[in-house]
Amino acid sequence: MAEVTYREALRRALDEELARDPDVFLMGEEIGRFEGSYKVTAGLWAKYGGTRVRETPISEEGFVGAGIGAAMLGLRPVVEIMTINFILPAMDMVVNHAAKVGAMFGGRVRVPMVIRTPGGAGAQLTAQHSQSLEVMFAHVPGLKVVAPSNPWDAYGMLKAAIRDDDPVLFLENLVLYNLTGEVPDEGADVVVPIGEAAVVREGSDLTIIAHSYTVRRALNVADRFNQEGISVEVVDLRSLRPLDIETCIASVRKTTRALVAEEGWATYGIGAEVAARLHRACFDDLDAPVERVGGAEAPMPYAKNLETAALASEDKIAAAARRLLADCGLAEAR
Amino acid sequence: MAEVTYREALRRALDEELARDPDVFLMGEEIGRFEGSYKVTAGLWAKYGGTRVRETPISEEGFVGAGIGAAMLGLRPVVEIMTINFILPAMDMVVNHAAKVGAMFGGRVRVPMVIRTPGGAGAQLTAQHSQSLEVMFAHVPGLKVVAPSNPWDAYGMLKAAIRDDDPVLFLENLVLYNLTGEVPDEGADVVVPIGEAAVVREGSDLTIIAHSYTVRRALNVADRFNQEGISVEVVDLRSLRPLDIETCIASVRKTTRALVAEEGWATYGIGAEVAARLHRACFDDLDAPVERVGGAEAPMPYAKNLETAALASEDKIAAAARRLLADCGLAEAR
Amino acid sequence: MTKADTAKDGQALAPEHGLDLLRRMLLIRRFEERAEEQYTRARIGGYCHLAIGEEAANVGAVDPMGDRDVLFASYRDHGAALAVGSEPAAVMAELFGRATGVAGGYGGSMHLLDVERRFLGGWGIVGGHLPIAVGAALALDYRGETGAVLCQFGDGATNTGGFHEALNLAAIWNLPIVFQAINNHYGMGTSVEQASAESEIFKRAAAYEMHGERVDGNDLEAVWSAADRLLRRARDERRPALLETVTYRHRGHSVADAGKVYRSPDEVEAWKARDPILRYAAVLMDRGALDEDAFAVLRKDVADEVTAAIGEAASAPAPDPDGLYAHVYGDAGSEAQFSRMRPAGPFGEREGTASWRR
Amino acid sequence: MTKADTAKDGQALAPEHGLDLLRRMLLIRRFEERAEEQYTRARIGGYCHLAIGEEAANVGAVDPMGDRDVLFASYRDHGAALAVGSEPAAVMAELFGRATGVAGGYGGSMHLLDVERRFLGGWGIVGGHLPIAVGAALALDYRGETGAVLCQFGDGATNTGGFHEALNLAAIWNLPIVFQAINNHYGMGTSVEQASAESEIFKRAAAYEMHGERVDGNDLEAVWSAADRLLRRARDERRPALLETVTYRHRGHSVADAGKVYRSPDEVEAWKARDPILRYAAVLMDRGALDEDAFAVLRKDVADEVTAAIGEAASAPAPDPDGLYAHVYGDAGSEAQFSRMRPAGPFGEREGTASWRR
Ligand SMILES: Cc1ncc(C[n+]2csc(CCOP(=O)(O)OP(=O)(O)O)c2C)c(N)n1
Ligand SMILES: Cc1ncc(C[n+]2csc(CCOP(=O)(O)OP(=O)(O)O)c2C)c(N)n1
Ligand SMILES: [Mg+2]
Ligand SMILES: [Mg+2]
Repeated sequence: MAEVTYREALRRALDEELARDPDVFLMGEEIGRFEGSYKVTAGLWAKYGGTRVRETPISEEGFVGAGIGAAMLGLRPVVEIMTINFILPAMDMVVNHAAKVGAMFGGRVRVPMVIRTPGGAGAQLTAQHSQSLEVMFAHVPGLKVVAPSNPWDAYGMLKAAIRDDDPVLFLENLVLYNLTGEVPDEGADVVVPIGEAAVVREGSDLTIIAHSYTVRRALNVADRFNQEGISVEVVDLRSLRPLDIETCIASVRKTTRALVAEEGWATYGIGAEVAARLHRACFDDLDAPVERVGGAEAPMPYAKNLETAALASEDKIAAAARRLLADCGLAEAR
Repeated sequence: MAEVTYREALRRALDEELARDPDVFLMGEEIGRFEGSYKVTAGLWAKYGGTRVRETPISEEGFVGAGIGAAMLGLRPVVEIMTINFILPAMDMVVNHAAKVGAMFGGRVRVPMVIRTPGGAGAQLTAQHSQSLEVMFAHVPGLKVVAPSNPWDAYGMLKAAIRDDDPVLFLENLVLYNLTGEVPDEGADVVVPIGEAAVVREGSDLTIIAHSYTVRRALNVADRFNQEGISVEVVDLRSLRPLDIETCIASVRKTTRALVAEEGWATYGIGAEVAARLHRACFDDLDAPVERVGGAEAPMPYAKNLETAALASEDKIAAAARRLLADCGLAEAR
Repeated sequence: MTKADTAKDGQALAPEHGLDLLRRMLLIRRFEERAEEQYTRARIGGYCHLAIGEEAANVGAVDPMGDRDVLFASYRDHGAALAVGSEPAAVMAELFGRATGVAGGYGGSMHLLDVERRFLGGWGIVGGHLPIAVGAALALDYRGETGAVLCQFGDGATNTGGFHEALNLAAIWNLPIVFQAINNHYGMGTSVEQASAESEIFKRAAAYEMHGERVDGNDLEAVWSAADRLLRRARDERRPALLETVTYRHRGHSVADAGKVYRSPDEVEAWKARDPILRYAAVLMDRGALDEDAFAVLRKDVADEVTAAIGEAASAPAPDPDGLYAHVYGDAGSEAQFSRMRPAGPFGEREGTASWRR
Repeated sequence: MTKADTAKDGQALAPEHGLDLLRRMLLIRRFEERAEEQYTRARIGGYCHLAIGEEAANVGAVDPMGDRDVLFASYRDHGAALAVGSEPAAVMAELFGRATGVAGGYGGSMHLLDVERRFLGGWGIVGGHLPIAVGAALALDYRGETGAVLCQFGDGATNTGGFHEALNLAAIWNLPIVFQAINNHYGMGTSVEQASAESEIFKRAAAYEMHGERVDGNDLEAVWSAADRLLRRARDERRPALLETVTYRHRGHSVADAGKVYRSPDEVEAWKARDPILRYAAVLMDRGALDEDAFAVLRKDVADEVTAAIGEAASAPAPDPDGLYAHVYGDAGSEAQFSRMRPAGPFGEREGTASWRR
C-alpha cells in the first residue's frame, strides 16, 4: 500500500471515475490548464480534454446550476468550488434546487451531483477565505455531506459520492491536501461508504469526536495525553449528513466522556448536534457534560498572532480535554 | 393598550422609525405601490415616497449588497426579503460581506442594516417556499438574529434592530402576521432589547423553549397540559444570536425538564445548540435528556396531508412532551 | 419528430396543425379558468399563477419542440405542461395534491413536470432554473444528442444574476438552448420599465454575442415560426438564442392578487382586446379553416375535457402519508446510510425514533 | 476638490500634475516589487496580488476623484490604496499584519481601506463588492451629496451575477457611479475570451442602456480624461457608466502563481514593452517636463520611501491579541447583549468561558 497525499488520493479517485464512467465529468474554475487552484485536478484536463474537464468562468451560481441540470439528465457532474467560501453565491442552487429536486418532483428525477470544495483556515487568508460552512449544508434534507480526514477515505468516499444518486457536498480541507497517508493499491477500486463514522484511535478515558482536518489535531492531542497515561479514543465522523451517531454513542458509552472539536464556529455548529444527541443517548453514561471546541467566533483576522489565537488548535482542544478530565478527577488541571 | 396584528405592529415600528430618523429607509421587492407581498409596508410608500420606500427589481444579491454599501456610509437600510427562501441568492452578501465588514476592516466602518424576512410554512407553498433557515445565520459571527413571536416584541425589537449598529437578521413568520396581541401605546416608543429571552408562561414541571411562531404552539401545548394538572413553562428565545441561554438555564434548573421546539429541521437546528448548552449547564439538574422537535426532515411536500404530517405541529410537540414526562413518571404515556 | 409539415417565418401553418394549436390554447384557457374557480373553492392550495392571456406564447414556443428537446418553465407552468401534452387530469390532480398528479402530489401548481414528455419542471425561485436549463443543454451536447432546450421565464427573471450567468455560459459553451422571456409586462406589481434598465429584453442577448429577437407573443404563428427557427438553429448549429415573446397576463400575479393596483383598467382592456386565442381563431376563420360553429364545438370540447379532468382529479386519492420521506433521497443505499443517524435523533426527524430510555 | 487644473479628453495634463502622477505610479511599482520580496521572506502571509503593469489604470482613474467621491476595489488593491494617497507605511504595515496597518492588521493585503480618504475597501469575493458600491452611490444620492463612486474590478468579475444586478440597479436608479473594469486579460489562468461571451467588456453596458467605453489602460492620460469625464457626469448628471481600462498584469495572479502556464513569454514581453510607466515617462520627456536625471531622482525617491515604509512597518507592533473579538460587533450594547450567551458556551467562543461545574 502506497503513501500519498490527500490531494493525490482525490486526483486518483477522479481519474479512475472519469475512466470508469463516461457520464462522469468535472466542472469548475481553473481546473483545466491551470490544474486546479490547489492542483487536485492535475493532469486530468490534458488526459480527458475540455469536455470532461470543463473550465468555467467565475459564475458559481451558473455552473453549480448547470451541474444540477446535467445531473437531471443522467450525467454525473463533479463540480469543484475553489474554496467553500465561494459556494455562498451558489447557495440558492445548492439549498433551493439541488436539495429539493428529488422530493419536490415526487421522485421523478434525481440529481446525482458531487460538489467538491475545501474548507479550512490557517494561512492568513482572512475573513472571506477562511470559513468552515459545512453545518449549513448538513442541516438541509436532500443533501448528503461528507468530510474525510485522510487520503484513504478521501479516495474511497469520493468514489462513493460520485456513484451516489443524490447530491453530495464533499468537504475537503486546505491543510489536509499536503498530508500523506495510505491509499488502496492502484486499481483496487475501494469504495468507502457514506454514513459511517470510524474509530481511528482506540482509547478508554475520553472520546474526541471530529471531522476533516480536526481529526488530525485530535489524534495529536491523543498522543499528548497518551504520554501522561491517559487513553483517548478518536472518532472520525467522516459523514455529517447522514450522521453516524451510533458509532459515537458506542464510544462514549465506553469512555463516559466526550469532546467534540471542529474547525468552524462551535455555536450552532456540528458539535452542537453531536453533543445534543450524545447527551440524549448517553444520559446515564456520561461522567461529565460533552465539551465542545471550535474556532473563535469572529471573522478570521489577518495578523498571524490573531489568527493563531482564533484557530481551533491542538492546544485549545487539549486544554478543553484537560479541563474535562480534571473535572472528572482524571488529569491534573493546569 | 391596543391589540393589533403582528403585521400592524411591524408597520407601526417602521412608520415611527422612518419618521424619527431620516437615515432610515426601506428597500425590497413590491414594498411600495404593492404595499408588500404580505402588506407589512402598507401605506408607507404613499407617506414617505419612493426614495425612502424603495422598490427593487428581483435582484436579492444586488439590493442586499446595496443595503450594505448604504449602511457603510451611515444610512440605516431596512431591507425586506419577501420570504426567507429568497435570501439564498443573497447569501454571499449576508455571510461573506455584511457579517464581515466590521471585523475585517479593523472596526473602521460598520453595517447598521436590518434584513426583515418571514419564514414558516403551512399554506402548501411547497419545498422552495416553506423553509426556516434562521440557524444558518445564527451560526455566523458578525450577525445578530432575532425572531419575535408576538406583536409587542415585533414592534419593540424591530426598533432595537434598526437602531443597532450591526447587521441584524429580523425573522418574521407567515402565520404570525395575522395573529394579534398587545402593543405599546402609540408614541410610547418602547424598545425591546436584543439578546434577552422571555419567560412567557410560568410553570414548574417542564420547560418548552421556542422562537417565532413555535412559541404560540408551545403556549397552546402548555394550555393542554394545564388541563391535566401538568405545569409547563414556556421560554421565548426572541434572540438567536446572541442566545440568552441564562434565562433557559434558570428555567430548566427550576423545572428539571426541557423540550426545544422549532419550525425548521431539528438536525443541526436551533434546538441542537440550546440542548447542548442546557445539558452542559444543567448536567446535575436534568431529570431526563432535553427533547427536541422540528419539522420533518424533508423538502416540504405540497399535498395537504403530507404537509400536515411534516409540520412541527402542536400535536407533535405535545406528544414529545408527553413521552418525556411519562419517562419521568409525570404523565401517562398515550 | 421535428415538425416538418410547417412553414418558414411568415408562412401559415397547415390548417389542421393550426386547429390543433387553437384547441390547445383553448384547453389552457379553460383549464386556467376552472383552476381559478377550484382555488377559490379551496381544492387547490398554495399559490396559483394563471397563464390566461399567455397561451400563444406557451403553445407557439412549445409546439415546435422535437422529440429530443427539453422544456423548463417557471412556477407559472400550467400552460407549459398542457402545451407539452401532459394529461389535463394529471395536471389538475397535481394542483389538487393527489397521488395521480404529475408529481405525485409532492409538487403542486408551481412544480409540474412530465419526464416522459421531457418537461423538466416548473420552478419557484425567480431566475433559478435558468442555470439548470443550461446544464440540461450541456448534457445534450455532452452526449452528442441533437435535442435542444427551451427555457421559459418571465420578464422579472432577467434582472437576476442567474440570468446573466446562464446566458454567458450558454454562449461561451455554444449550447443548444433557446431562452424564452415571456414578457407579460410585469413581475408581480413591478413593470418591466421600472425593473429593467433595458426594457427591450431581447437586446440583452447582445451582452453575450447571442442572437436576440422579439416577437408579438399574442401572434401564435409568429411565436411558432421564431421558436421553430431558433430551436433548429440550436439543435443543428449549437447556437443559443434569446427569444422575447411580448404578451400580457389578464389576471393578477396569482389568484390572490386582483392585479389592479399597478395597472389601469384601460390597459387591461386594451390587452384583452388583443386576446391571442380570439385573434388566432379569426385568422383561421379568414383562411376558411374554421367557422363559428366549429369554434363553439372546440370550446365545448375542451370544457368537457377540463370538467372530466376535474372529476378525475377530485376522485383521485391523496398521496400515502407514509410517503413523507419517500423521495428525499433516491440512492438505493440511502436507507442504510441514514440508519445509523436514528438513535438519539430529534423527534420529528423520522417518526418512530426511539425515546432515550427505550 | 475636483481637479480643475486639467484638461479635456486628448489634452495634456499640466506638467506638475503629470509628474505627480508619474511619481505615484513609480511608488506603486516599487511598493509592489518590494511587497513581492517581503512575501517571499514570509513577512507577508495569505495571498498577495500585485498590480505591476496596471499602475496607469489605477492612478489614472483614482486621481480625478473628488473630495466627496468614494472608491471600492477588489483584493488586488495595493495600487488603489496608494493611488488614493494612503500612507505607504500604513499599507505595508497592513500587509505585515501590524497594529499600525490601515485596517489595524485585521484585513491584510486583500482588505485595505482608508475611510478618511474615502477608500472603502479591497474585497475578496469576485464580483461581491459591486452591489455594495452601488449602495454607497445610493447613499450619496439619498443625501443629495455631489460625490460619485468609483468601483474597480477585474475582467473576471463581469461574469458574475453580482455584476449584472449591480449595473442594472445603478442604471434604473440613476446612481452616481463609474464601474471600472480593469481588464488585464486574465482572471487567474482564464482569458477574457474564454470566460466572457462578449469579450469587449464595455459593450455589456448596453444591456443596461448605460454608457460604456474602452480606453487604453496603459495610457495614463487617456485613463485620466475618461475617468474624469465619467465621474463628473456621474456627479452632476447622476448617470452611471462602465469604463473598461485595458491593461496587463506583469506578474502571476498572486505571488504564488508564476503566471506562465496560460500565457506565452512572447505575450508577456509584448505587454512589458507597453509598460505604462516608461510610456508616460517618455511622454513627459517629449514634452520637456522630465529628463533622465529627474526620472532617476524620482525612482530613487520612491525607492527610499518604500524602504522607509518597510522599516516602519517592520518595527510596528502586532495587534493586541486580546483584540480578537474587538470589532466583530460595533454596537455599544453588544457586550451586554452577548453576556447572557456565555454560560455553558462552547469553549472557544469566548476565552474564559467557565467550565460547567465552576
Ligand atoms: C428569487 C425570488 N425572489 C422573489 C420571488 C417572489 N416572486 C415570485 S413571482 C415574482 C415575479 C416574477 O415576475 P416575472 O419573472 O415577470 O414572471 P411572471 O410572474 O410575470 O410570469 C416574484 C418577485 C421569488 N419567487 N424568487
Ligand atoms: C466568487 C469567487 N470565486 C472565485 C474566487 C477565486 N478567485 C480569486 S481572484 C480570481 C480571478 C479574478 O479575476 P479578475 O476579476 O479578472 O481580477 P484580477 O485577478 O485579474 O485582477 C478568482 C477566480 C473568488 N475570490 N471569489
Ligand atoms: Mg412578468
Ligand atoms: Mg483579470
